[in-house]
Amino acid sequence: MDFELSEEQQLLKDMVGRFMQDRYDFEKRKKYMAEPGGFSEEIWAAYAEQGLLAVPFAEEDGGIGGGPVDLMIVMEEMGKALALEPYLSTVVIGGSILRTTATPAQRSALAEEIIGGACKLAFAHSEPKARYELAHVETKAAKSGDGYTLDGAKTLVMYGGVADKLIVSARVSGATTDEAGVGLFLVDPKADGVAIRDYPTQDGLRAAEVTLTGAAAELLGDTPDSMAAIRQASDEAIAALCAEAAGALGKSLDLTVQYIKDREQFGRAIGSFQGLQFQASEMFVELELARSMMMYGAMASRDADPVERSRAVSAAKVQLGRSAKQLGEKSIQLHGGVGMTMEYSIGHYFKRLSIIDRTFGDTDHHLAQLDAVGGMAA
Amino acid sequence: MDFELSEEQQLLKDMVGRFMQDRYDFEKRKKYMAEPGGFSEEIWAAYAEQGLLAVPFAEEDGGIGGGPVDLMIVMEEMGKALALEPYLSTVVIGGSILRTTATPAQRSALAEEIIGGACKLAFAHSEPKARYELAHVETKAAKSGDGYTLDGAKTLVMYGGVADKLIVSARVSGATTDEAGVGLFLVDPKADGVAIRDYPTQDGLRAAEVTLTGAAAELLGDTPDSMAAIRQASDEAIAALCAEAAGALGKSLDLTVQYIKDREQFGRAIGSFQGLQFQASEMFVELELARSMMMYGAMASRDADPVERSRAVSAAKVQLGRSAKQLGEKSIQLHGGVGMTMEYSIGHYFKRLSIIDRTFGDTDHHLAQLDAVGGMAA
Amino acid sequence: MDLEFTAEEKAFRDEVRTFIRENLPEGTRTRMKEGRGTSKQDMVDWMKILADKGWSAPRWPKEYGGPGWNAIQQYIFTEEIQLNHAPDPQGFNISMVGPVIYTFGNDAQKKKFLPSILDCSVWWCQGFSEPGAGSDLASLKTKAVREGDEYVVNGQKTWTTYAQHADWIFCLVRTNPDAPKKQMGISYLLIDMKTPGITVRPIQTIDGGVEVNEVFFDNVRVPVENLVGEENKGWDYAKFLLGNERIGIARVGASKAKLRRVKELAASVPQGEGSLMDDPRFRAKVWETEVELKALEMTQLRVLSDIAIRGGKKPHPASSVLKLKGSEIQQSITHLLMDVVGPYAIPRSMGVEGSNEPSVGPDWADAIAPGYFNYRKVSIYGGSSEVQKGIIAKAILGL
Amino acid sequence: MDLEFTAEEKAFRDEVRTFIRENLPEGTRTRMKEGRGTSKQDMVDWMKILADKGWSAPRWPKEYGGPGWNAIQQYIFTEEIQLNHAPDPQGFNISMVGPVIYTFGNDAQKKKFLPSILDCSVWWCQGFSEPGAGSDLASLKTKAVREGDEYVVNGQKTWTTYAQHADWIFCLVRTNPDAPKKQMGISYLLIDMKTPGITVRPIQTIDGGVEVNEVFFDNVRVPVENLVGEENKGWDYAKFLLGNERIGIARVGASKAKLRRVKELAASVPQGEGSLMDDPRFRAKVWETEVELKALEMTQLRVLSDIAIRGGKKPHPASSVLKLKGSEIQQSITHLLMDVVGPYAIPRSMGVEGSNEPSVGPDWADAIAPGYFNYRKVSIYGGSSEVQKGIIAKAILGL
Repeated sequence: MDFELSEEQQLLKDMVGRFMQDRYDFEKRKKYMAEPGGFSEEIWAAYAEQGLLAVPFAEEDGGIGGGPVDLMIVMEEMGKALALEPYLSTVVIGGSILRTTATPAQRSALAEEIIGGACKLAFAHSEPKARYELAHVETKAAKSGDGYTLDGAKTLVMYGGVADKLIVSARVSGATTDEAGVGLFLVDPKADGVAIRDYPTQDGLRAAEVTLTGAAAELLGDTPDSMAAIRQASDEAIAALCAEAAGALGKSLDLTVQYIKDREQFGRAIGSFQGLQFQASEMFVELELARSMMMYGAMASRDADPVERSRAVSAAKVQLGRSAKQLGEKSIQLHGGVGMTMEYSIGHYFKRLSIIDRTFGDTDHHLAQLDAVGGMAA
Repeated sequence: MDFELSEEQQLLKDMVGRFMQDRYDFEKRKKYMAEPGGFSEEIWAAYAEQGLLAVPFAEEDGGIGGGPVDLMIVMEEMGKALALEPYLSTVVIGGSILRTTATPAQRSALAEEIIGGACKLAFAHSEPKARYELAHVETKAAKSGDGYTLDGAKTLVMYGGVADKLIVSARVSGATTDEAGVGLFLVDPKADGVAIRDYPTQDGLRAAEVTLTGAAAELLGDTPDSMAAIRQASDEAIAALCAEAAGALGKSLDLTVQYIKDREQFGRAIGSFQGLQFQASEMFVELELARSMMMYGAMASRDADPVERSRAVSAAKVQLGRSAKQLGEKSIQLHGGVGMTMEYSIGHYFKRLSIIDRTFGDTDHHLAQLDAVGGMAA
Repeated sequence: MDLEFTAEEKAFRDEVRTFIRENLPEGTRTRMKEGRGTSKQDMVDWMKILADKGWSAPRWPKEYGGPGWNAIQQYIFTEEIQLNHAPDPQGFNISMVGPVIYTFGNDAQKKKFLPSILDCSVWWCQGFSEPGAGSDLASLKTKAVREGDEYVVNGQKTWTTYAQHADWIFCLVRTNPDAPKKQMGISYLLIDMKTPGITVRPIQTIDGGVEVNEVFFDNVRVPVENLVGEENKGWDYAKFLLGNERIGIARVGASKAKLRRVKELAASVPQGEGSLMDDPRFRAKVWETEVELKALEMTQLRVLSDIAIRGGKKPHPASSVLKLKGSEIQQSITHLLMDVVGPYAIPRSMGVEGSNEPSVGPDWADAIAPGYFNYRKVSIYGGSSEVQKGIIAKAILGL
Repeated sequence: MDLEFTAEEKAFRDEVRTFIRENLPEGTRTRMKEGRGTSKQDMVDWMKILADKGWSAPRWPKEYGGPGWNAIQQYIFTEEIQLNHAPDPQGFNISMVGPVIYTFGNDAQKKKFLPSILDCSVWWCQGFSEPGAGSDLASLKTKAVREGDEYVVNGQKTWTTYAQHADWIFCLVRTNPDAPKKQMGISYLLIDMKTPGITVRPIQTIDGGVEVNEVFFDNVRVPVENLVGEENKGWDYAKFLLGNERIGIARVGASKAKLRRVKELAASVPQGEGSLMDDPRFRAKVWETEVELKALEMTQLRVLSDIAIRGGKKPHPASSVLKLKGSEIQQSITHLLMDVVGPYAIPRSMGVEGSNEPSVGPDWADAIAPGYFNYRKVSIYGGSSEVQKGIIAKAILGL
């Protein structure tokens, strides 16, 4: 039992923290958001240079062989800065799927491109009627020569509009919510039969609707039967989102505490009023519980037993959702009017936190997941 | 639309308020509790003298023809004093059942006795396996000559040990939870075949287990089919309990505010700390919501439509339960250590409130009742 | 005690309801129902319709163009407006500046301003808040210095709702910086927004829209005839305003309409074999909110009953609950809507300039997250929840 | 980072678990499980069993009779104690007075007191709190005036847990009333409860039991050799104690055991066709509590990991969460139990003197309501939740 970062992990944390501090303040972020893809290509290149895009990939594929705690570290620091780039889809989800599903040849080829910064991925999995059900896949894949062709519609594909490659789930057999018969495919977003509608999201990121009409696709791995891999990738994504949320929560508390220290009313700092101090303390409690569950989720997110893994990850998502609501809402309240404006950063944190809560299943969904497995079984 | 008390109601309120203040302070209450029946026979006689036992009975039966608001007024004042006497079972429930079920002859005979203070009633309805389901009646009634004999077990009969007459529900036909086939019977607690185990309750009141073994009984009314009357009586009892709870909540807040005004720590009244002030304000909000729903429940408790009536009464019980928990727990917290002792009155209020929440259905039960009728249908 | 309205009150309610249903433009109704807010034109059109009926100012006495309704009629009107997805009458005109002018203004002012206030052909905004003042409104710094027949105004206001729509602004300005208390020395000025020296800077809020603005005054010359009442007495007039809005503040009707919508939408969202409304845990959250809303409604009616009988001279203690709990409930409902919309909270299509693409997800989905963000304000503006708790602690509990 | 215990740690856990299961008397286990509290004899017997094994003082160093465990072993031991319904080692002996004596006491005191502290053959209680002091502990008034070789003690202590069981009391007393700060001038005295002039008055608590007492000192003569450390330095020794109990305070193991019981009992309570555990709304409440408890456990492990590595010299910021959130969770669980027991919360049979009637309702039911009432104390005693929030605001957030 050990909650300490290793020396390498501490170095990684310091490095990412410094990098984000130097390159990603609130004003710079606004500029990145205004760039064509909704993020900074320059920063993406710098991530590559710093080795951040190599974290989860195996050393044999040119990666640094990091585990979920390393990704947690990176995501937490990115959460503090509200980083915009498609790190989650490319590195976390992409890394997971390459590891679990791709053939060795696919893996080493893609890993090289990703690590070098030349390839951004989007994970085109959710479908309009799926809500949060992972196994709801209506998109069809049909064998066609060496490859496949796909037909269907994918929704809320994070950074689907800027990805160099799409990882698309599609069904070769079975009914809409069957576990069996779902494959993962690589699709060139510029290929014929791929239509992409790019749009902004509430938190200032980007997403896309992807429509596939006989689009050419390459199967990832050898068999189109990847629901287990999709569940694994989803759990890793959730753990990473929890870390991002914890980072955003930490920064939200810092900003709020600083604000109530500086802001004077009736001739004194409003942070000297006990009623506000108690609220700030309650925020701190939520933050520490969130951090604890971030770690728990990360450590469990590669557990070999899928039931235990999902149980832990769902619990983490529930806690982060709860903390995000409690701490986030208080952070706006304590800022008062300025918290309502786009000119202060706190509102941007609140919005990102609110959207993370709706990504890969909201609090109620993950409580239902826990219910299905009999709770925490403590 | 009018939330004002009539002149008579205001007089009633003042009268009961004054009476309780004079005769029912915390020290006196301890003495009453130590009397054999767990309440004061002298106070009961005084209630009779003041006309309080006559409130709901028709004028033709010697009563004063009061409605649910009058009972609400009395119960709220009794709640402020934590009155011990079996007013709920005798006057509120008894009054309801006599009105809805008894024959004119039974009604006028019993009303006279009750009003004069000579007859206390207990309502022996709940059964060990019923939890909060009103229609769960296993006790059997069999015709026997002019009357009936009863066999079964009743639980948690409030003041069953001191009652002069028991009103017992028993089934003449049908399965355990059928609506049809349940009659209400008068039973002499001293009759053969009636065994009573009297015990104290957590809030300092008394209750009893009643076992019936071929006990002689007189049918109330003409037909043994009184589930509708039982539901009506239960709704009136709930409305009255809500009023009692609102009274106890009001007094709890008063005691707490006074305590934090008087109590000094670190050289100042603890009530001057904003963190405590905010908690007291939140208690006030809970109190006002509780009072509002007390009125709503009372006004609706005689509604002719049983669905609308129960909907309103369940909503009132939910709000009172919620307020009791929030306000009650804070009242102990703000008192600190002394709130934990039997020597201060606040703990007695907290306990009574906690027990009221479990009487005639707890908060979860009444939420389920609302669920069954599609919520408030607002 | 009686929960029922009288037969006349019911008839009045039906009349109001019918009028709204028959006269509210469909586009406005839909935008209100879906929480998309209304345009300036929506409001102006609706105010014209109400004014033609004589209903645009429900609390005004007859002599100034109001309908002369009693407290219960006012309440019924407000409730029906909100239940039927109609906009409340433009508040700055009707609840704020109008009553101040007819109570404290001179005859010339009444004659000049009241008619166009009533039908909203002139749009007013409020210049009270200043940067850094927050809940401490009286610490305002905008100065007005008398020069001959004019005041010269310099300073800055903020949180000015719909300043971008406004033709006129009513302002609190400091006319005597040396007054012994900061509440003294404040005057109440009416200023034409077209006067040179006024600049409006929109503030984008976290819902993505622009409701509020900063308003800058740079040597703005205001004729002295635009002073309301006496110089340096403006704080009293403002306080009169602040106490003027108690019942409506709970927004029970609006919350009822929104909760209804929660249930309607949840029934349309598939979950498992059925819909989200088949989920007993979700339903329980809805019923709990409904009970709280009923408790708030009853509290509001208690206060109303008190006003109807005693004229509201002394505020009923329960009235202090209305804003605090009303805000909490409004916010809970916007969170329930987030639970309903689920992943389709994510896309932002509403308010994206130049976008005429269809909404991502169901039609109604794109207004939900902005609504949740926007409603954070209700516990901040108009006396924050902290201020409300302080008032209860001090004024009611005597702490 | 690694959630798993090492193989040695797991072996240790198994050893502890087996020992407890094999040696804890069945009656004690049942009373603990059902929340009925333990008698003095239960505790004394159990302490003897632990002491014989050398485990009665998990945190003590070997030289004073402790097992010399590291922080992780101490944690595992505590967790297993609580999970298996065993009483925690008698706290006043083991966590409070023992460490003060072996840290600040002289050799004679160590020799005289430590052995009987370890096996609880002498029962100690704590005389810190005084009437009216509350969270302001240092304002204590009980005086000790030196007369020759004795202190003469006069005053009153309150909230003295199990004073009725105690053979000795460790007290904070004021020896210098003229000290410049109230924290100065306090001394730490050990007093035999049989000394003439001591009176114990039980305080009945709202759960109906007697856990706490008032202790009166009327010219109680205490030999000076019973002074621990230096005169007027007692506050430092007390503070050392107060910082000494951080991990256990969250009571995660106890809450886990209790939540397990919630599920077990709910499955035995009929509702509709099935049991209360078939109610999805009830289950959701249980899962929410389980998640919070897991979050608390992880927080506790983070603090523990920090202590294991850095020796706990500087408290980990997250440690301040443990008491606050731990209390909240313990209280939620007692409320869940109230939801489980339902109407059978009402009868009072436990603790009614002279009663040997069977319990009304299920066997386990009569301890539920007293448990709910009793647990109100956990957010009051030992640094109330308000005090904890103040500490976080000031010491951690710098407000």
